[in-house]
Amino acid sequence: MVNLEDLKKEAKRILEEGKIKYIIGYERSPNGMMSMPAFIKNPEDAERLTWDPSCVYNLTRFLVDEKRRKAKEKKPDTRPVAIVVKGCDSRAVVVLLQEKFINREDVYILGVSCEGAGVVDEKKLTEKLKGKKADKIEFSEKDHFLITSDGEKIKIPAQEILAERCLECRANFPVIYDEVLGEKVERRPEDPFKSIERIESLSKEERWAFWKEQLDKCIRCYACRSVCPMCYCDECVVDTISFAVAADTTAEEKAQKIKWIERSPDSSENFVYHLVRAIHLAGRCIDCGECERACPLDIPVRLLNKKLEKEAKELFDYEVGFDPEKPSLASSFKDDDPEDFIR
Amino acid sequence: MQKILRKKSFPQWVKKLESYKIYAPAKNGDVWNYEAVNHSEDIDLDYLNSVLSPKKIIFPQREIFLEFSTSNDGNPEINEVLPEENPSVIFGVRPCDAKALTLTDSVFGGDFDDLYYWRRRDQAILVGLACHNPPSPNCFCLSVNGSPHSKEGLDILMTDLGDRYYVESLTEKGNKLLNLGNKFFEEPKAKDKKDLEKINLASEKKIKRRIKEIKKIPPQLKEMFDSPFWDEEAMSCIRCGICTYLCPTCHCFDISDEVLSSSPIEGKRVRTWDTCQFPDFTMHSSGHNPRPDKASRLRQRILHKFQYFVERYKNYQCTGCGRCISKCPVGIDIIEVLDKVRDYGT
Amino acid sequence: MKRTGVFVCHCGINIAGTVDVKKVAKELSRHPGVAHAEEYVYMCSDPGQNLITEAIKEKKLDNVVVACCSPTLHETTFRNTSKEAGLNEFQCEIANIREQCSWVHKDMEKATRKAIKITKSAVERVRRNESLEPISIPVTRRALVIGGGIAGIQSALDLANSGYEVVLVERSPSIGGHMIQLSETFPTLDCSQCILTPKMVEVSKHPKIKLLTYSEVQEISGYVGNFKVKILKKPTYVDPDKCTLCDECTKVCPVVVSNEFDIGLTGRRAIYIPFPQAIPATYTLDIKSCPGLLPIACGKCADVCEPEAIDYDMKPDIIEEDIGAIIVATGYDLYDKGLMAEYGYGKYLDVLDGLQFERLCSASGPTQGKIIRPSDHKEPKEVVFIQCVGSRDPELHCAYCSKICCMYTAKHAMLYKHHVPDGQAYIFYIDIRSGGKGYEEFVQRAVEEDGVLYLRGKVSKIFEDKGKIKVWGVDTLTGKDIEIDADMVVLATAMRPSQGAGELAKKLKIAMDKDGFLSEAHPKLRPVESVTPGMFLAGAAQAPKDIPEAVAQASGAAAKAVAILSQERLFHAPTVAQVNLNLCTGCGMCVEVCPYVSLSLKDGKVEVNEVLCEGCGTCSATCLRAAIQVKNLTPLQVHEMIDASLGGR
Amino acid sequence: MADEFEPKIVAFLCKWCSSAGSDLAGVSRMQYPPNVIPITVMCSGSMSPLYILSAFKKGADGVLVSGCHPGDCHYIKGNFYARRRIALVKKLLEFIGLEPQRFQMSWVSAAEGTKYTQIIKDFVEELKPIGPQTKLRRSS
Repeated sequence: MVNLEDLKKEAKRILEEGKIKYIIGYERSPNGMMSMPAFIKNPEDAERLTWDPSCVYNLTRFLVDEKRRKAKEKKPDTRPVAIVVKGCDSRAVVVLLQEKFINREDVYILGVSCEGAGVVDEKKLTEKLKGKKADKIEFSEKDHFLITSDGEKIKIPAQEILAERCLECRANFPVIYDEVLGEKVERRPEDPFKSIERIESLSKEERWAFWKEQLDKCIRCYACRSVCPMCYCDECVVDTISFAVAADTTAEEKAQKIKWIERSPDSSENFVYHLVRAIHLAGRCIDCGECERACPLDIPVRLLNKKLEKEAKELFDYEVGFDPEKPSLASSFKDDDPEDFIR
Repeated sequence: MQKILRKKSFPQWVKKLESYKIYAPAKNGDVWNYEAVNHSEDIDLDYLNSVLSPKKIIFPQREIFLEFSTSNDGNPEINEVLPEENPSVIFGVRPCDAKALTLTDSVFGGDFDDLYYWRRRDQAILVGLACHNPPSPNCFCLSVNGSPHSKEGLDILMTDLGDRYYVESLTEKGNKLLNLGNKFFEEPKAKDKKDLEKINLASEKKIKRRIKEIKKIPPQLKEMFDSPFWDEEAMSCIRCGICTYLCPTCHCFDISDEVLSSSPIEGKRVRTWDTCQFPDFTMHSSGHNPRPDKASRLRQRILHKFQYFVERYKNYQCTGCGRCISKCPVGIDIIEVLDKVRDYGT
Repeated sequence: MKRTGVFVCHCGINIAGTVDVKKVAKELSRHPGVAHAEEYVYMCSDPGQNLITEAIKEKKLDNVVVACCSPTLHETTFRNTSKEAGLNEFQCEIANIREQCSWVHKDMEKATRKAIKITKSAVERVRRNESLEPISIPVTRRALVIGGGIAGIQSALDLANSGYEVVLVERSPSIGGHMIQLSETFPTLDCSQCILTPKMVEVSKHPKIKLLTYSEVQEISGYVGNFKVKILKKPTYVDPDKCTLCDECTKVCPVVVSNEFDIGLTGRRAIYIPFPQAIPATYTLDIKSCPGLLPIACGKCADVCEPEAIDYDMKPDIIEEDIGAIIVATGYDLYDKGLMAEYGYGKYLDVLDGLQFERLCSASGPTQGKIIRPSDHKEPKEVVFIQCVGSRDPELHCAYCSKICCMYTAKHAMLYKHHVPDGQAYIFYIDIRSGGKGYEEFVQRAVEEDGVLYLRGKVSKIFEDKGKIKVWGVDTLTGKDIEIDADMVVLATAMRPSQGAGELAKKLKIAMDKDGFLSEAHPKLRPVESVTPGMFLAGAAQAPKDIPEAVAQASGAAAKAVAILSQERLFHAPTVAQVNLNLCTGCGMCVEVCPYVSLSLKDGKVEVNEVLCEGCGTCSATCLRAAIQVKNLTPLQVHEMIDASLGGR
Repeated sequence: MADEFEPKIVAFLCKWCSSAGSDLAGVSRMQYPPNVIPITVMCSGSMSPLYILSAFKKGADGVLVSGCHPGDCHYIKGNFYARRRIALVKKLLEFIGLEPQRFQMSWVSAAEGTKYTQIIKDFVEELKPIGPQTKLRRSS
């Protein structure tokens, strides 16, 4: 079990040593039981850090911000940033390294074990508590969460309120770290692609009806894109204007911006946006599920990524985010990649 | 005009409104939203609040301004497209969302009337539903000149009294609607009025969240434009558009040409929602972006709502619906931010 | 908006018979940006081209589309026409409405509609074309040949005789390669040394050839026409100019090691000459076998060297060369003996590989051409030859056929019979592959005239028994088990790429196939070119091959190199990749997929070497940030072409 | 009687094999339906998934991507990357319920005019019964 005091102590130590710029971690929200991202600069603030099953966020998203900020600074502080990562998040770090977006020496990785469980699905928990307000949620003995609600403590089997992606997780322990807290607890999902198989088993028209209903809801707030640590492009296919403008860019070059997708939330545009997003993340998505969690309209966008994760595994034996030295899915091939679909 | 409507008579009243297009909250999965209703029995007013406010009906996310094409002789053809003349009734509007429309009214009205907005707005009759329980744990309408039973912006306010609704018509439009279902309404008795008062009082007490001393905030914000405060606060912002797209008072938009075919030319000029939270919102074609980072964009959102809008329209551009707090993927809480603003430097 | 001209060709009735060309021109004249559209019976004729020229001038056209036959036929014609009229050649695009339209359809209305879309699509493309000039590169008119075997020698001589300077680099102390080890060559039974040594001498005497033996390519940079090569010259500790070949040094050298030239059948000293006809004719002190120079442990050789040719202080030298074209002829090695334990190789002295048997047969070999057993120096009376040892064995060894073993085994058996007429030669084989001029006749001669016994089947076991080597096998034709008490067994082991070829290939950035042989650019049409422009392949480095094939490929490679070196400047198509540095994040995925090594990362951004880029666009589809695209077929152009192809009814 | 549905197909052909193969079909005067508008790209490896989605959005009833046979790519290995990328796009499109017939890939060499002709004939025949593609088409 992760001893929270150890995490705070380690955080305090590295901040005091002055070798770390700041720590990206979790802290308790003043409202409700969910945690929120914390950015800790001062050693005395290390006390604020927390680690519990409400730490759903994939904080590696903030490494992207850090890189952008640093690029703008005239005299950048080149010290590494420390980051608290779960198993899944650590794989995002691996992909960022693989894509040379960050350097290993720029990040100090504080891994935390998911204790063989994972993080909660806030909606499932709300339903479970039937209107009662949870104040606190903690890891308990094996496979259980301990919830404090109105001063009362309730033990709930983790399986019942775990986020869906945690139920399908194959890496609930950090794969890369400088320091790790907690023990590695093996928990093999029975079926890592259960959520996908549910959709796959539908008929073609049922699948279409499902996705049509879901994607027609999209309001294109781009929270799914914005929350994703892999969506770090400076210019996105859905941006309305070219960001690649320099002093000498001509009007003609500016006109080169292609409108692949209109910003109207129409069916075709929503579909193409979500399909492009999925393809863009093929071989890069580590299934942190943040896109789906962030969606204000509950669109199961994660399933599109998960589908391609499944195909990458089955067709090309490719697994994302375990080896930063490996070539990416899209920049490699095997002579015997399947081609039975080709005429 | 004040009336009582038995709950079982509600669908019958709605049925009388067949000349109107009817909107009401509808559930899709776990998500409530305002949708067009075909059968009066389908209306379910037992809901908390919708993800998107009824703003989306008056000010749709995409609106066609005009259509253009090349005719057979090669000359351009342009046709203006206006919203249909179609009177509508929106049921189940929460007081905060109704108040929000009075705020967008000032933006789309004033010196220049936005034809598209007003054509929909003028034809819409807003039937409100007072909040018994706060629809969201993050409701804070009381802090921003609102209340769970506010009548502002509504044509009719309904209050659930258990087996019946207390129905109060507030405008001519509202009266007309009640008259259409005249026979279903009863006159309120003293008990009804007493029940109403009790419920209104209780519902106010249930709202837990407050912005304290909100009056101090606008002048304080004025001093904080260049403060490093915004950098700190925006650290966790991910620059998505949730807070603004879900906000009932946000009203920014973009106008663009959607080309369906370049040969022969065929397309539409459309208005779509836009948000100050997207980096391309303020991006100039020169490449300069006056709001280049998350901090300046978060600041814009707060300042627009609690300084600029107040200066111009003497009102907060916020009705305390709590959507931006509940749906923020990283837990940014506008109440917390404003609390810190008020106490900043003290 | 740019002014586009559209010219629709009737091609007699070839197009006009199925496509309403007048309608195409009329429709296109209404297309946005089209300032001029006309049709004519033969656009490629002089009057047709004149129409284009005049229209360009009179209507002040910025670009033109010619709707006609396939671009493979007249793209150059019309680009030249446009150029003569003052446009950049890339301001002309072809709409293929013949091969891809009029010739494959009969319905005039539908074909016309399709032709209109194809032409509009070309208009949308050409309007967004950049004006480009061919990329011009200067050429260093010198060649580098890596490997001094027969292939390398042939390439070097061909290049030198064409008048170009050649640097020939050989890793070992002498050129000659494996061919100099051979006794006679099939199918003529010429003496191998007799035909090779004149060529070796020619190399050493040729004024245009700079021979660097005992040297290895260490580093290479640059690109076609402009390579910079660093070559490490290892110290031989003997000054070849002073050495008189008196051989006194070897007499006093106390060290005896296995002689590579005789594949261990004999020994040599630490100071040695690889073989009498070695080029350069000089001695080499093998530092690995010498008892030591730092400090000098023995010093006997220097003591006896009268001309004082031995210099213990000789240092490695790095030689830098500017090179225009490179030929890689690194040859082959035989399959590693250690891997063939099942045949008793290395365990029994009388089990030999093919090259050892060549040395036994050779007049200059350890036995002066007498075939005797290494174990007891007796003449073997029963000799078993086994083919496909390590070849054609995908499970355990090499999947491929080593190609030459059938022939040299026949030769070995024949040579044996010539030396030992009363002996018996058996050959175990899978098939006989004797494709080649005079090859089949040669195998027949071995069977019919020399009585060689061919047994179709595999050998299951070899073991020593009472001074004999027992060979157990099966004759799959008769189904009988066979047991031979052999005096000697000769294994036709597989050919492998020579040791170190892989490392060299990495330095040169030449691709290797799954077996480690160097990959040609195209298996049929570009068999002597590597994928990297300016680098060519010769000999067994590319695939197992016999001498005439190696020589032919070597000459072919030389001719390809001459095609570069004969130019003062090279021109390269300018439709290459370009990077938008603002969008590039330096992930390097494009670098990984580029088939031409034309991309590299510099300061966290990708950089295009325009000379190496062939414009395939794989980088562009791989890039996650749309930061790289190929000029004149950009995503925007494709986007507009899709639009034009689908727009309208 | 209503006109028979004529599917609109966009075919992305690599310049060196498939486009040359379609030229050969022309030279040999083979006949196939005129429903396909060819767009020549340099290599199937340059096919961005956006091109495919864009074609469907702009109203294509079918999209074909055709490249050189494995090992024959003019650019050595572009078609191997295409094969991987296209496989994923195809799986994804099927996952959201697009008819699998609508998106196809083929290997057509410069010598395979007959094969190209057959592929187009089959493609058109397979699309006719399933009608217009409306799922991804821009409608308003």
